[in-house]
Amino acid sequence: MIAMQPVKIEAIIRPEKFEEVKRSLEEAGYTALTVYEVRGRGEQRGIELEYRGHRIRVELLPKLKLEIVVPSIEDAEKAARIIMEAARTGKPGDGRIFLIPVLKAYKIRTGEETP
Amino acid sequence: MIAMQPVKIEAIIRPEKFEEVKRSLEEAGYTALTVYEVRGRGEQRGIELEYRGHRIRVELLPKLKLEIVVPSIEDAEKAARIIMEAARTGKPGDGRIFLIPVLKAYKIRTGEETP
Amino acid sequence: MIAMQPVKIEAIIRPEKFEEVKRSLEEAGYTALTVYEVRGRGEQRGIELEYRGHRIRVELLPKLKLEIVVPSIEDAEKAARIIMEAARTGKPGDGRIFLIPVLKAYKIRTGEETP
Amino acid sequence: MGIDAAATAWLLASTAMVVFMTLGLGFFYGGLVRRKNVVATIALCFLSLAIVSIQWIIIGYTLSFAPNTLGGFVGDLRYALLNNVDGSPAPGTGIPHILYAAFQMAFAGITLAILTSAFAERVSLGGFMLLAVLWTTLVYDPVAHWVWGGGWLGSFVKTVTGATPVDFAGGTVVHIASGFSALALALVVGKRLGFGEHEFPPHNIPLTLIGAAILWFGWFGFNAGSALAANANAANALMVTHIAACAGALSWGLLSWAKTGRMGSLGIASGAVAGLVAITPAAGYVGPLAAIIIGAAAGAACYAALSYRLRVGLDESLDAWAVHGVGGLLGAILTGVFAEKAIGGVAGLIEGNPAQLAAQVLGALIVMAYAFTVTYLLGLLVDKTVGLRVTETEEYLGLDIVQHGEEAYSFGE
Amino acid sequence: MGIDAAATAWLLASTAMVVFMTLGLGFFYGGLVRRKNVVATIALCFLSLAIVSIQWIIIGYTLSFAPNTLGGFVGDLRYALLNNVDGSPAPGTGIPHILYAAFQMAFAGITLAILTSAFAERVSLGGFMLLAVLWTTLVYDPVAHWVWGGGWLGSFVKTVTGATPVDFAGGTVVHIASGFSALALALVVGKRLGFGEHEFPPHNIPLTLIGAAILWFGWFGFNAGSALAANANAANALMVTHIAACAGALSWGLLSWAKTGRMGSLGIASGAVAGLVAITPAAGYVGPLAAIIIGAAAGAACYAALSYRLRVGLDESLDAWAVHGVGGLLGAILTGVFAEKAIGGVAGLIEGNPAQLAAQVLGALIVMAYAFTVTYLLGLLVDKTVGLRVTETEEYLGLDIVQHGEEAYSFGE
Amino acid sequence: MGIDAAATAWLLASTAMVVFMTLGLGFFYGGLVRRKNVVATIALCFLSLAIVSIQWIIIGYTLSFAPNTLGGFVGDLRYALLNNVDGSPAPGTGIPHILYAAFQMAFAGITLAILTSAFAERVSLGGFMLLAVLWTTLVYDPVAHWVWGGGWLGSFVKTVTGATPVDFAGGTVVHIASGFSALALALVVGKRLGFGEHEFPPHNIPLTLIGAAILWFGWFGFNAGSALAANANAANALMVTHIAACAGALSWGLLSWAKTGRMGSLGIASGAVAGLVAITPAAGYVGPLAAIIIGAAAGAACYAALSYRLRVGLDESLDAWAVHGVGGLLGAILTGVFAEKAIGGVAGLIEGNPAQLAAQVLGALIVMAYAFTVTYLLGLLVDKTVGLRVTETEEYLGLDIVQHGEEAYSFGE
Ligand SMILES: Nc1ncnc2c1ncn2[C@@H]1O[C@H](COP(=O)(O)OP(=O)(O)O)[C@@H](O)[C@H]1O
Ligand SMILES: Nc1ncnc2c1ncn2[C@@H]1O[C@H](COP(=O)(O)OP(=O)(O)O)[C@@H](O)[C@H]1O
Ligand SMILES: Nc1ncnc2c1ncn2[C@@H]1O[C@H](COP(=O)(O)OP(=O)(O)O)[C@@H](O)[C@H]1O
Repeated sequence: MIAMQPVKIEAIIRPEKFEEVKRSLEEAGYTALTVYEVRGRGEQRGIELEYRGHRIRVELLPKLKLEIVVPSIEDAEKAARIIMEAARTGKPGDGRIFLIPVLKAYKIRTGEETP
Repeated sequence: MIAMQPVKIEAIIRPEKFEEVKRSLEEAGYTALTVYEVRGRGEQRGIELEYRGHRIRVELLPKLKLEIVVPSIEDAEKAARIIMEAARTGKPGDGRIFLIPVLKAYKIRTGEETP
Repeated sequence: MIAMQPVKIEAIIRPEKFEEVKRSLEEAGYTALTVYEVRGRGEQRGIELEYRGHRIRVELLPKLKLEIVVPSIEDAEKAARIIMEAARTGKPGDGRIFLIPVLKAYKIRTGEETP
Repeated sequence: MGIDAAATAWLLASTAMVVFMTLGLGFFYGGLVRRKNVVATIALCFLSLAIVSIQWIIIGYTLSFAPNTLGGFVGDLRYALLNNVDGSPAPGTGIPHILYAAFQMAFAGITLAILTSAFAERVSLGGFMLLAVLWTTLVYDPVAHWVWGGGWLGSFVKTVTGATPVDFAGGTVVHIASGFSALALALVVGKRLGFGEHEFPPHNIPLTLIGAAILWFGWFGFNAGSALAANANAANALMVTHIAACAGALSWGLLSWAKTGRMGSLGIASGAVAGLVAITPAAGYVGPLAAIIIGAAAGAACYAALSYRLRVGLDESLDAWAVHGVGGLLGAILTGVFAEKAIGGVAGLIEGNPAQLAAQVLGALIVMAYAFTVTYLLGLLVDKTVGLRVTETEEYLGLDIVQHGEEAYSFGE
Repeated sequence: MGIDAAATAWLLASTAMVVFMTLGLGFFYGGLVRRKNVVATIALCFLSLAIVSIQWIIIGYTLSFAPNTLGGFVGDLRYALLNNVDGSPAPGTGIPHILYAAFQMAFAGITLAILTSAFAERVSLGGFMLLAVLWTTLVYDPVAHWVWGGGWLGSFVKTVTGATPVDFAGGTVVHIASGFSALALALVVGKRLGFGEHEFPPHNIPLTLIGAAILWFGWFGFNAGSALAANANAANALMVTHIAACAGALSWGLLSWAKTGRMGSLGIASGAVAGLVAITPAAGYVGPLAAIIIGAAAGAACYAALSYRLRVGLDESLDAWAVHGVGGLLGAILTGVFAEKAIGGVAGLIEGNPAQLAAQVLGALIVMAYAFTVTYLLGLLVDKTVGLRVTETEEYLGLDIVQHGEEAYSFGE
Repeated sequence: MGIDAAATAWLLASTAMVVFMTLGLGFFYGGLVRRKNVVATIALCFLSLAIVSIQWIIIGYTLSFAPNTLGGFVGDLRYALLNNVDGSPAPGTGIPHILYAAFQMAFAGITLAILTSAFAERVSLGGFMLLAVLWTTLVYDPVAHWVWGGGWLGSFVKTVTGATPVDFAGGTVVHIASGFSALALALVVGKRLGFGEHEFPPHNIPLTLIGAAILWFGWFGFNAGSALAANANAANALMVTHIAACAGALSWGLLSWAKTGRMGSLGIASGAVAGLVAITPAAGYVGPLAAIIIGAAAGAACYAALSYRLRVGLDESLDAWAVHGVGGLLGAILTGVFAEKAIGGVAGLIEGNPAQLAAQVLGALIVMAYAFTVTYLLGLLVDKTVGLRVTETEEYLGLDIVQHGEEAYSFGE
């Protein structure tokens, strides 16, 4: 896998942090992105709380998943750092980022392969 | 690609099997997951039926897509087996599992790279 | 990465082009697919327009994301071409296609690994 | 009696409100099913109203409300095709006969709509339409005749118990009949695929609550309209109807809170409906304090009935039995307990008239048994002939796409 | 005549119901469009009501209902700003004049709301607001005056055919006028981007069915309120209104079932509306059996009209023409066929009075031609000046975000 | 006076309509919150109605409407448990006493429901239920007594200003009381987590618009029902109510269009509600032209109040204060300006009676101060005892899942 292989960043974040993440990415020059609603749980298996003497576990919490394809692993690492800064609250549930290799990328409008 | 590279499991399953799959994974120690609603068709192109003398094809059926990132391909294969056991009905439409390589994984809360 | 490694095509397209894309893929023998609703912006950061003397930027536009796993990179490139032909309008916002490597693929109904 | 214009004004509004309820029930039920069956569920209520209304003016009204024939089993045919039903006052009332027929039509419509609970998410449209005509003709119309049309039941019960059963706005005719018919049909049609194996979460609770709001609103027409006049009796009916709904909502809500730590909005809404159901037979006979008790008792009893149904694994899917059947039965009985002579001319147990209670119980049981039995047989008949249930594949795909060719919520755009 | 309190009670309720219908139409239409235009579609109905109501009390009521001026083209200005419209009985009625004006106001409001079908998902808000004022002043008000306000049409048609056309609750004034105006505007404004190339599936069918339920409910106020009294005539109107809705629902539903194997809920709901439209002019003149025929015929005719529209590729997007235009025309004509002297004092063809049929046809055609032509010209005028359609980009993005700055359903949380 | 059957007919309908409004408010509010709190938001309105209604028949009605005790602070206990409240005419009216109590009950119910705006998305269910009982008993009931029940306020204000304040349908009792109480509670309970940091977009605008439509419809019962008769006064109230709603919708809509380039449907709907609120005290006293001014002024003032609230970062979340508080205050004052002797027997500033204006202002201020202060104290009391707000974690998860155990929209199927 050579350095200039494009990479896809998949970031699962808190919905309320999305605007901040988007803004931070934009300032760093990463404007393109795809986003959708997901649900998830991490290693804590969601949140457990006591309500009126009953234990309640809420397992699947709403999150947003961002996908951003960038031209290189360096870019991906940089963007990941930016996302982490903007999305962090320090509390459980802040989410994860995964970097996925991309073999090829195309732009539909022009039909060309892009880096 | 070395053995301890993390792997993302993508499983497309019947919605009504989700609870069972989640439970089975949990019992095997895989608690973290991300899930969202998708639609899909497999090689059968959905389901065709005859209704009141009219042939109807329902192409896109609702499915759930699970994503689970695990530390290694061995884990991924094990989790895939677990998902398959829990999600199987034996009838068309049971779904597919794909294992996708992950270059790096981060935990947003701590900012650290995770295996 | 050997040639017969399966590949996942991820295509982000205009919703109104979905039927056309689906039909074209089908004609070429690619029937299976998974699809879901996403939102996104490209490098243009969405669309800016002037309305009643106020500048409006609509950043996140609704798109559909298709995922198709095919047995080889050749297949993937062929399918990508087909999608691009069907999804193109030539205007900004036509979308992107990414090819992602797949390590393994399973069919849940049979439990077998598929190419 | 000539035409009473004020009564007519109120009954015009009431009729509109009861029609609205029937459609509103579709949203109440529709929110409770899975996304793939919401259109079908609402459509059943629209179709119930449409089918029954046409049947009603052809034959249903006369079977229900014409003078006795067949020993008081049904009415004779003098009002068939609404013959002799015109603008002159309906017998014994101050409203035009055609308005009385319209008001009663809406009751017949909603009764069928209620029982669609039984086979939600799996009924075949053709089977339903056949059943609709048979059921309204052979179950609803006779029962309405017995209770309201001067049929055999009243004098029979009077002979046995010494009192005539009363049913102000349809606790027996509408709610016991539909609730126990739903029970019978649930047994005939069987459980939904996967029932007992995985959850069937309601797909859109706000939609159900919209339905509940419409039901609550329309019920004022249902109950206070049943006074057939704009008078103190109607006013009392309106007050007690509302109070019973409130008491039912609180009782179901608080009980489930105590038991589970959470107070589901569906419990609040179902409790309100339970209270409304139970006050229905009583609305013209009891006062507001009795209404609190009746409503609260209904909330508790229907909650218990629902829990019981789930425990025994019965898929009477949207709880027509637990809420309308049990609530209606309770209401019929409590009417015999709390009826006050000063309010509606009938004394109940508390005023020292146990005969009335006996009459209420007997009347209710007869209707319950008749509705259950005949509906069970009709269900079997339809099932064995045109079929009452879709195939497994159709059920898996969902009725909306298979039978209606529609998806409730669009995908893509 | 003094004030008739019972009539007033019913008309107060009826007016509220017709206002509710107008807002409800927003949900009926709103569920049919794509997600990106639902807010805009509902807003058009709210705005129609608001704009027309203000126009109505300033000038609309007097143009419509004051004594003739300009040779009976419109009314004179004696009621401008609701001058001389107070609590004393409206001429020829037993209800307060101000209530009569309010009831009629709601009719004017809904008529404009209906025609927003024509340019759904692409109309410019500014253009619409200008058109709203022009259209209600130059089309609705004159037509209302001709048919209900004593304008030239009645006596002209009477001279030609020997009978005076009747329109009980607005088959001509409301439905033909809005339906054929919608046709004209659809021609002016042109197809939606992509129409004919890809599907435009309704984005939220339950929302449309909520709208349908409100329409059905409100229509009782619309039609039975048009009796302007709480009497046998109102009762008859209510009955036939409901029956026509039921027959329309079943006829459209069953026809589409026969043709396609599926019975769409939108077909059931549209059939009900078609039945309601067609019975509107007839409601005070025909009986329940005629209502079955009128409703069923309307369901079939409007279904055929809709299919025809789709076949020829006309983007009159939400079918005001196919349902209101065609249904209203059919109803106007069938009123001339089925009118019974005993019911509303007018005899139709069946009772041997072909002149009435001729009068109905002529009256309807005149209004149809006037509404179509003037609306077409008004549409052009607005389009050439402030513009009636948004830009391609705006249309692509959706009216909700562009014109209203809103997204109907939130994303993210 | 005996029973006036026509008045009774109208009040039966009106009461049903006001109950429907209260439930409808749940949808109005429910669409504005985030997906995770919609069930809870709707449930608060259902519970408000249920709790207040039970309280009302036990103690609320008598505190509000029985003859003075405690120097006119509240009524005495003669009507406790609805003792002595039966089918005979309510004092000074032609409707059954029990109907009058029911009509007023619905007003008490909606007043509490309005103020749930203050703590939307963060209130603890138990705290709310306790507050509900305290608030309706210690704030609503006294205020209703002062303004409508013959309490001290009228004669006090008359002594001071020379005129008696009037409040036709509850501008002061319902809207000022709930709006300023909401302000107090918002201060007690504090901002939602994240308020001011990120957006809280409404999760379902069509749901809010359904609520708005129901409010608009029900308001006719609210205002025109307050005439307590089916007469010219009711007719006038209906007309001006509608006109003020239209003017408010247009004024808010056009102002926001001018300022932002977009005309939000929520602005249109909120403007309509603002107009409805402001006309409420005036509906029996002013004519349609004044209604345009009152409605338009309310649209503008409430829009400004909302903008101000956002600017200062106050999380009175669903704008009970900006719309009901400010709109009610404005309406109370403008009633003193525009009242016409010929319409409701009261002359305002324009007819040369500045005393009336002074009386309106003083009356409104007293109620405003009382409601704000006592509610603030009650809020503190509840907060310090059982707690008025959920924990941060509960708030983060959403009230629906935590308190109601429900998800509004299903996931998966
Ligand atoms: N191993 C994983 N695979 C897939 N998704 C994950 C994984 N771990 C976390 N996620 C996603 O990230 C979200 C937040 O995770 P995390 O911050 O770890 O939550 P928590 O702190 O509650 O364990 C989860 O809801 C889930 O959607
Ligand atoms: N090659 C593929 N690429 C992407 N998604 C697929 C593929 N094959 C199947 N799927 C997904 O899995 C779901 C179930 O597929 P499958 O079990 O193969 O269905 P069937 O048995 O009807 O062919 C499909 O609806 C689709 O979402
Ligand atoms: N680099 C990227 N990473 C992830 N998604 C992208 C990327 N670029 C584009 N997309 C997706 O493709 C969609 C269309 O992109 P594109 O055609 O580039 O839009 P535009 O022409 O407006 O820049 C976007 O809305 C987004 O969902």
